[in-house]
Amino acid sequence: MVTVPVWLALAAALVPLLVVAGCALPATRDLARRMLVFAALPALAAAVVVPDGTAEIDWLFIGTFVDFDATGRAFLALSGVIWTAAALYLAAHPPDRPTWFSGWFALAMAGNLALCCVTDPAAFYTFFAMMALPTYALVAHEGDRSAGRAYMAFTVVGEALLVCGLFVLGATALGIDPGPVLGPAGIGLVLAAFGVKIGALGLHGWMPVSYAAAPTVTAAALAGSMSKAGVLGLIRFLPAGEPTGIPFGGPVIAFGVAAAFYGAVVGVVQVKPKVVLAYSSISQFGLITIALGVGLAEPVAWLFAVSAATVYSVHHGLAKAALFIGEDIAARARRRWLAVAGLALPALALAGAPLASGAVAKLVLKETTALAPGVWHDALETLLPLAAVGTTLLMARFLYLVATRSLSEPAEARSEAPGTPAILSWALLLVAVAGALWVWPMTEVGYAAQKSLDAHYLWLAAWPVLLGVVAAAATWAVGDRTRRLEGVIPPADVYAPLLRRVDRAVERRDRAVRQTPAPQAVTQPPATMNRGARLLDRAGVVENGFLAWATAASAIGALTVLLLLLAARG
Amino acid sequence: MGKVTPRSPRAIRIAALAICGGVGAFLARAVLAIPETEPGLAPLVAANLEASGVKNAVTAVLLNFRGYDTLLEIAVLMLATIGVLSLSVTQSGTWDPIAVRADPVLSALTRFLAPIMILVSGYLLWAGEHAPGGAFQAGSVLGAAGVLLALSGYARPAWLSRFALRAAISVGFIVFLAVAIGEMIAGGLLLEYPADLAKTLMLLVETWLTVSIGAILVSLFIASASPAEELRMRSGGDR
Amino acid sequence: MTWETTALVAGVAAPFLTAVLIFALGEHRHAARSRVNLAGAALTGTAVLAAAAAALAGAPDAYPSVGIALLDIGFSLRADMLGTLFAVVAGVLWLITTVYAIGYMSHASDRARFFGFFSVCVGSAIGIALSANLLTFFIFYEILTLATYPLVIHSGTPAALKGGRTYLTYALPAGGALAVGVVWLNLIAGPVEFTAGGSLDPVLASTHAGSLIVIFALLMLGLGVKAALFPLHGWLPAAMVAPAPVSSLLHAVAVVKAGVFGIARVVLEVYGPLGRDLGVTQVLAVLAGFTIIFGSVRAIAQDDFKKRLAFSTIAQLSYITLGVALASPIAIAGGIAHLAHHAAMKITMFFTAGAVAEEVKAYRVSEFDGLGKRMPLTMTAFSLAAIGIVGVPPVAGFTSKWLLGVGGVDAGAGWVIAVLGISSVLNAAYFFPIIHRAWFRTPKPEWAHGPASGKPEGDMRMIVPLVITAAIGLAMGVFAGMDLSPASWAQAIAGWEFPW
Amino acid sequence: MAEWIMRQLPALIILVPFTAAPLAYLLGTRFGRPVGFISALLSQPLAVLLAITVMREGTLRYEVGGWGGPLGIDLVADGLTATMVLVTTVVGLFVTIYALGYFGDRERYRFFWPLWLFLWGSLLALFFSGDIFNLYVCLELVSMSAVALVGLTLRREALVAAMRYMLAAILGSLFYLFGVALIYGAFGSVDMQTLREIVRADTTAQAALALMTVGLVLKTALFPLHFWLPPAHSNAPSPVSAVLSALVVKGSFYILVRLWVDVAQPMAFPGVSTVLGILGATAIIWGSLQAFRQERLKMLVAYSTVAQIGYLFLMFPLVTGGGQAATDAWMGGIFHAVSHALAKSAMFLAAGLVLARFGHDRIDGLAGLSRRAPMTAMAFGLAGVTMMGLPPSGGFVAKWLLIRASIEAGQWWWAVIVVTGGLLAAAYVFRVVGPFFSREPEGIDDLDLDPGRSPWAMEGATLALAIGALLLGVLGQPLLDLIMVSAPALVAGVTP
Amino acid sequence: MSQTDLYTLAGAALFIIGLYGLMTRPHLLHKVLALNISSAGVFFVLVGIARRVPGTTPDPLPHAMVLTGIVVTVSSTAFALALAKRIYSETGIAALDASDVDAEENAGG
Repeated sequence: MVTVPVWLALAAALVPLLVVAGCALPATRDLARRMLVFAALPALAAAVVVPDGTAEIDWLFIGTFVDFDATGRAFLALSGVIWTAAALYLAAHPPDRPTWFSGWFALAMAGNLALCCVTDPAAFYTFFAMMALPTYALVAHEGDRSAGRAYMAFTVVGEALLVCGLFVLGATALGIDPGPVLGPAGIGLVLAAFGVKIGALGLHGWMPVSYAAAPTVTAAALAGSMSKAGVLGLIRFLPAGEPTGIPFGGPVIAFGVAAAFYGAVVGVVQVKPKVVLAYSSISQFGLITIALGVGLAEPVAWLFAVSAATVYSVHHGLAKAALFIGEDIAARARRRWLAVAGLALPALALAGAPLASGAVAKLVLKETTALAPGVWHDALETLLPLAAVGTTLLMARFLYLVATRSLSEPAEARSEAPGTPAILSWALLLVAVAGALWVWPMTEVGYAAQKSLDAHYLWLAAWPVLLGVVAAAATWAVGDRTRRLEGVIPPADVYAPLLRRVDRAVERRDRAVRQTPAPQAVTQPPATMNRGARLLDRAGVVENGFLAWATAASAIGALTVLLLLLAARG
Repeated sequence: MGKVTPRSPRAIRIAALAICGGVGAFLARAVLAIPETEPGLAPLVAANLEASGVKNAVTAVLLNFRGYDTLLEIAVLMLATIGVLSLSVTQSGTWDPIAVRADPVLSALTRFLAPIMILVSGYLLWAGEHAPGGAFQAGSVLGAAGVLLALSGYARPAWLSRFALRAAISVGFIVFLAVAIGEMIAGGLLLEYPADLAKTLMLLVETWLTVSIGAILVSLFIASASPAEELRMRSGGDR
Repeated sequence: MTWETTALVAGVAAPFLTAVLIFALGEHRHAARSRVNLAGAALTGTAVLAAAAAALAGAPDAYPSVGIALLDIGFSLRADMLGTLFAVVAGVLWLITTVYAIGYMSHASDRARFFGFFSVCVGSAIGIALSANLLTFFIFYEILTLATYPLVIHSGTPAALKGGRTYLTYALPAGGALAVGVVWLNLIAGPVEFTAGGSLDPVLASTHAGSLIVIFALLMLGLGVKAALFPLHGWLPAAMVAPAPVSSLLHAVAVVKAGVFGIARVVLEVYGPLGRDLGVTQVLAVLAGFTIIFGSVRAIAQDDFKKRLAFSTIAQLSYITLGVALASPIAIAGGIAHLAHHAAMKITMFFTAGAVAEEVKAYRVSEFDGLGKRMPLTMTAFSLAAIGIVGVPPVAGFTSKWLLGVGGVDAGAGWVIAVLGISSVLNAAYFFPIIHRAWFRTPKPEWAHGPASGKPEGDMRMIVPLVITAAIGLAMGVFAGMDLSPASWAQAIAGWEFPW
Repeated sequence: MAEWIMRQLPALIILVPFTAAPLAYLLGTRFGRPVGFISALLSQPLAVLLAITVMREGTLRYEVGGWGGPLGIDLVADGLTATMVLVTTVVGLFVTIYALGYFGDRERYRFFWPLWLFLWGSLLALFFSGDIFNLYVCLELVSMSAVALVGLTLRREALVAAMRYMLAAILGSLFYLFGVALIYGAFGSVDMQTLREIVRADTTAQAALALMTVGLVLKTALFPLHFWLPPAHSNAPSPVSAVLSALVVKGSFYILVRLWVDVAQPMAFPGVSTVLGILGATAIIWGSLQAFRQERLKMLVAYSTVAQIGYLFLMFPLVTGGGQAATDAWMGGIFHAVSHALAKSAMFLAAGLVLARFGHDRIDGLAGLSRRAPMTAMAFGLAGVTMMGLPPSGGFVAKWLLIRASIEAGQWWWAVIVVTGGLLAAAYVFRVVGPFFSREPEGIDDLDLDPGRSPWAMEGATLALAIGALLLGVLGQPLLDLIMVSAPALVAGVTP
Repeated sequence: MSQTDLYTLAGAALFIIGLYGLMTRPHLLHKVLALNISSAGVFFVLVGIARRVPGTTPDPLPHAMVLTGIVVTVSSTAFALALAKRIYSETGIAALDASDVDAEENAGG
């Protein structure tokens, strides 16, 4: 039996680049766009067939390490599914300038898939950038420059932070001791950098606006797969079970918790379904952050944390993608109730209702938080369920908005009925959400899945959801009084004023530039030159003195006397 | 056109006086310090006088020991002549005629004096070998004769562009060079007179020098005479 | 004369001979001149590549060299790894630029003068690269200074003449300082041959510390002008009045790189460890760091495209200076690699500037809206180069930045990381808007449907070169790990440069 | 034959032009030109032969008349002499070629050839002379032929300039002669070789040295005694200007060096070297400033000569200390004289071409020269490189040595002067060269771009000189070695 | 005060007189003559040097120098005079600097 070489994973992951090339050449455009649907399949296949292992490709970049393990496999598989689904949907409902869009789409896809296969900082950063920057085109495609700018600003800063952090890690990887200051700084930078990608609290400003402004497929890919790259990054580059990470543990957990609730609170008052989803992402990533924080604080818990983060990412990614796609389908669907019913599945899953992937994921998460040090242990015991309540509320709010959109949105928004591929992609995602974690080949997942079925855990999973549903129902019943709360917090909450100011500034500068005429090259000579000229003239007068015979002769005589004097002295 | 001021402003004169006084003082000091006993080269010259081929020490130095100086000196003379000629040509490159008043007395005198002067110059030339005299004295007398001829209209500026006069001007220097080079070809060094031929060769050189010097003096006179006339025409008798 | 030394001499002599021939051909024989020029460039390229091969064969202690006696130092050339890297960059890019220039100048006047002096500039740049000692270096350095002048003021407009004057007022005093420095150093240390790891006797650090510091200052004063080190950078934006090929090859590669290359030679191969012991390289590094930030900030404000590129160049050059000034082999490798990387990327951008100016008469960033539709190939190439400068992988710019950053950690200089991070953001701030305008803004109506039907987007003699250079820039990043890539080459050099 | 030439070499070198001169006069214009050209060609191999011989066998001594000093006069050729002879011969050749085209066979310039050949010969005689009185005669020959050449055009300015020059020159010679007389009075000899051994500090002799120095400084036009140079050099016909600036001033400078560094060194008295150095420095700065403010090209070039002469005099304060500094200063000073000779003659010849082409030499009227007369513009520019002392050029090598010398001697201020002078030179050179490239005033574009009126030979000669000056910057080492051949003890202390 | 000193001092004096004249007399003719006086002074010095050792035959070398010097001086004087003359004929002024010309005479002339 032939063994599949490991580097094949990377090769497979980069197949979408062919589509990029195809889109660039006029001749092959249409073919390339048709092939886009299959672009991620090789990667999926690789996720299945390529065995664990490492391979060095020394000629690529500054030497590249392909390292294929359970984690990478999981993320590769996730990304493969999400991108395929997104591509399917794209095939059904292409935006305007489809080739243009497909090119960037494929490029981001390639980056996202490829970064799952490498572990050395430089290569990871390379693919990370290959994913993150083209996404700008995907986000801003429908012409919302403000959102695009927000995305780009955060991304660029994130990339900068990341590269700085990776410098330190890269040096460490070469056996250089970064020292007492740079070492921690590196970890901090990496946390912050990937924090941007996963919309960690304080770095989340781009997420709501981008999700809201982006076409559905972009949002799905972003939320489902690309932001997960941040999680993978954290897994890859945080100090795995090393003491250096311990001091970061506490703060990270705190941030996670804060994000979990902040996202829920700010999310429920939003009026756009996609924004609600964005805030749910923020809060969900908070949970993942908690897991990783525990892993940092408690080196022994690192492996648990990794699998927790992985599993939760897969679960959340699939669910979130399903929600975004479903939201759009619902907008187009004739029989909307059916769509809403479909949406309920991922919504419940996210909330962590029993029998859904969420329950399993949360269980794995709990395994980790159980190892949390000191006060955190008990705190998390109580906080996680509450977070689940929050999530439930968010989902309820989301479903409510989707269901009642007709009241708020004009009908022509549902331009054309959802195409077959769109339905197909949604179905694929729903199936994945429902089934993925049950068939997952990781032992701890399987174990967790088992466990999630016995009564104790069923109840544990169920009550926050029930509580949330009740609360949601209550608010709905109260009705008008709560209506007032809608939209009190704008998307991008604390960042909203800043973004607005930046937008205005840019507008102003553009206008200014448009008005200023081309600069004139010729300039007047400065006054100093005139003074110089005057001095020169004076020098000229003096020189004329020298040229006069009398002066000259006297000079001769004077020099004679001087030299004769010297002669007489010497 | 303006008259040139007789002398510079007082300030300059005072400065000049001071400077010259200073220089003078130092020079006096210097010349007074000249050692009284330094014999110079006199003994050396005396010792080599025999070999020089002439009896007069000064002539020996001039023509033999330091003949090279003399060679260059002739060059200076010829150079000056060419310079004067170049300065006295008109823009067209020729010479204006001298306005000569026909003067019967002068021409008669000339006819009588010229041959005598030529004779005298011949004597001076021959005398130079043992007594003070020689080519320059002879040449100047010859030149004087030429000037007389010019004044009485026998010699014309047109001559200046004639090959004959050019030849007369340069023959002295050319012969001198020829002798010098000849000696080199003969196996000696520059101006190294073979002992036996020294006297003859020097006489040869001296003779032709006399001719040249005469010719030079004449042409100097003619040449520098002409533009003055031209000027007098133009500038209406300015002093 | 072995083939190595032949290649060595040919590499330097060929451009000068080309210049002579071009001058001799006169103004009107355009075809002949182009042929001569291309032949000369091709010959030069081959020769420097051969020289590089020779260097590789001889490295690190048996470099082929050739020279004649002059001022008890000698006028001598040597093919070493560091030198040939720069020589190859200059030589190969010259060939490409020649093609470009022939296209660009196809309507200009005084072409004989232009191409003649252009060849002289390239020749002296290669001479600088292959100089074996400071005297030889200085000679070529000053030839370069002078030969650039006629190119800067080529258009002959008052503005151009003014730019030329500005250029000279910076360059000539710098030359003076350099001269004094070199003479003085030569006095203290005897004939200074470039030697990996520094050629100064460590004893001098104790005996002549003061003088050596002053000399270093003088040398940096002299080299800093061409390297556009703050505050000696003022001439570069002013020199942008020059025709595009000049800005491209000279003000992005040959001239400015000559400065930083000289700094590299002095810091690495003359002072070596002494630089660190005397504390001068640290100062240099900080100055470079400041220049990086300064240049990037100034670039953001520029609406004139070439000016923006110029300030970007100012910043980027200091990456190289910073690299060699940091006491770390990795950083040195980064700096040296950037010598080649920045060359490929920045020349692409100036090519773009020229092509755009010629084709659609757009000179200011604010006129670029939707240009990507009108000149897709050009703007693709430009965008690649731009993200490379920003430091986005896999374009070469990232590779050198990566080495620099890691090197900074290695040298224990955390601030370097900060500088790199900040500059990345700033670079993005002045390049991404251009890309955005070109690709994401709605084009003028006449551009909306791309280049006129059936016609190329511009003179192909200009488009093809810039596509090639962009591809080179990309390739140098993607295949950085390959044995003969600039990055690997630089790492090899750094290995010898940094034995201490 | 061969060994005969070897034996007679110094005499032959002098005799070639001295024989040609009277012939050129005798045969008149039509034959004057070929005579001049042939003698110029003949001199080349002889000069090269001399250089090689001196390089191989050291000092050459030729006893005129076979007497030998002190009774007779010796021609002596050491490294310095050979160098000066070589540069005189080479510059002479190109000036001759240029002059062939410049004067053509116009009758009124018939006297150029004899005068020029006399000048040439007397310069060579001067460099060879081993006798201080003979030097006086040579000086007079040089001065008078030079003055005559200045006045050749018979233009008013030229005549007045010539007069000025004449008076200065004669006065200088007289000062020198007075010195010679006193020297003879003190030591009873005028033969350098003899004097070298017997001179000692002595009231008379030192006064003599002072007088000679003043005379020679006057003839060399060192600031502030430069009053005669700018008008003379700028109003002379261009080939003459070239020779005056390139060679004639170097003649008196050569004697000065001979005295102070070589023959009279034992009785040199303190202070003078400093005075000369300071005057030199002032000349550099002042001359450059004046050059910068000139309106006419030839005036600018003439003042540039005033400035460049200053560098020669920086040599004196630097040699006094002896040691390596002295060696460098010596080589630097002489080498500067050589490279300046080449470059400056190129500049004047270029200026002459400009005059011939435009009928004027107003600097502001030179716009676009680089297209109307590329070779001329190129020649001027390349010559400018040497003036600025930038590599690769003889000027660079010279300045390098001077800077090194001043650092060695611990007199760094001279180095500052040298660098500043270079920058000022750049200022006035580019003031001329800049407009070459400008297209102002409008309409220059539609000027005909034909290669130009001036015969290629003239442009070629000009360019050749400029390139020669340039090549010295890279291939100058042999010349430096030649300069050091049997150099005076003071500067030969350390051989490079 | 020996005979030599007498001659040499006289020579020095003549030299100075000539120098003074050269400095203060604007007219070209005067200048040329002044130079002649100075050279005469130098020749005096030489002659004085020639016979300073009493009793011995006079030293011929200075005499030779004087003779050569005279010829040279004569030549240069001739040339200088021709030059001055030509200047006068071209410009009407026998002086170097315009400042050496009387203004009021200008008006009359």
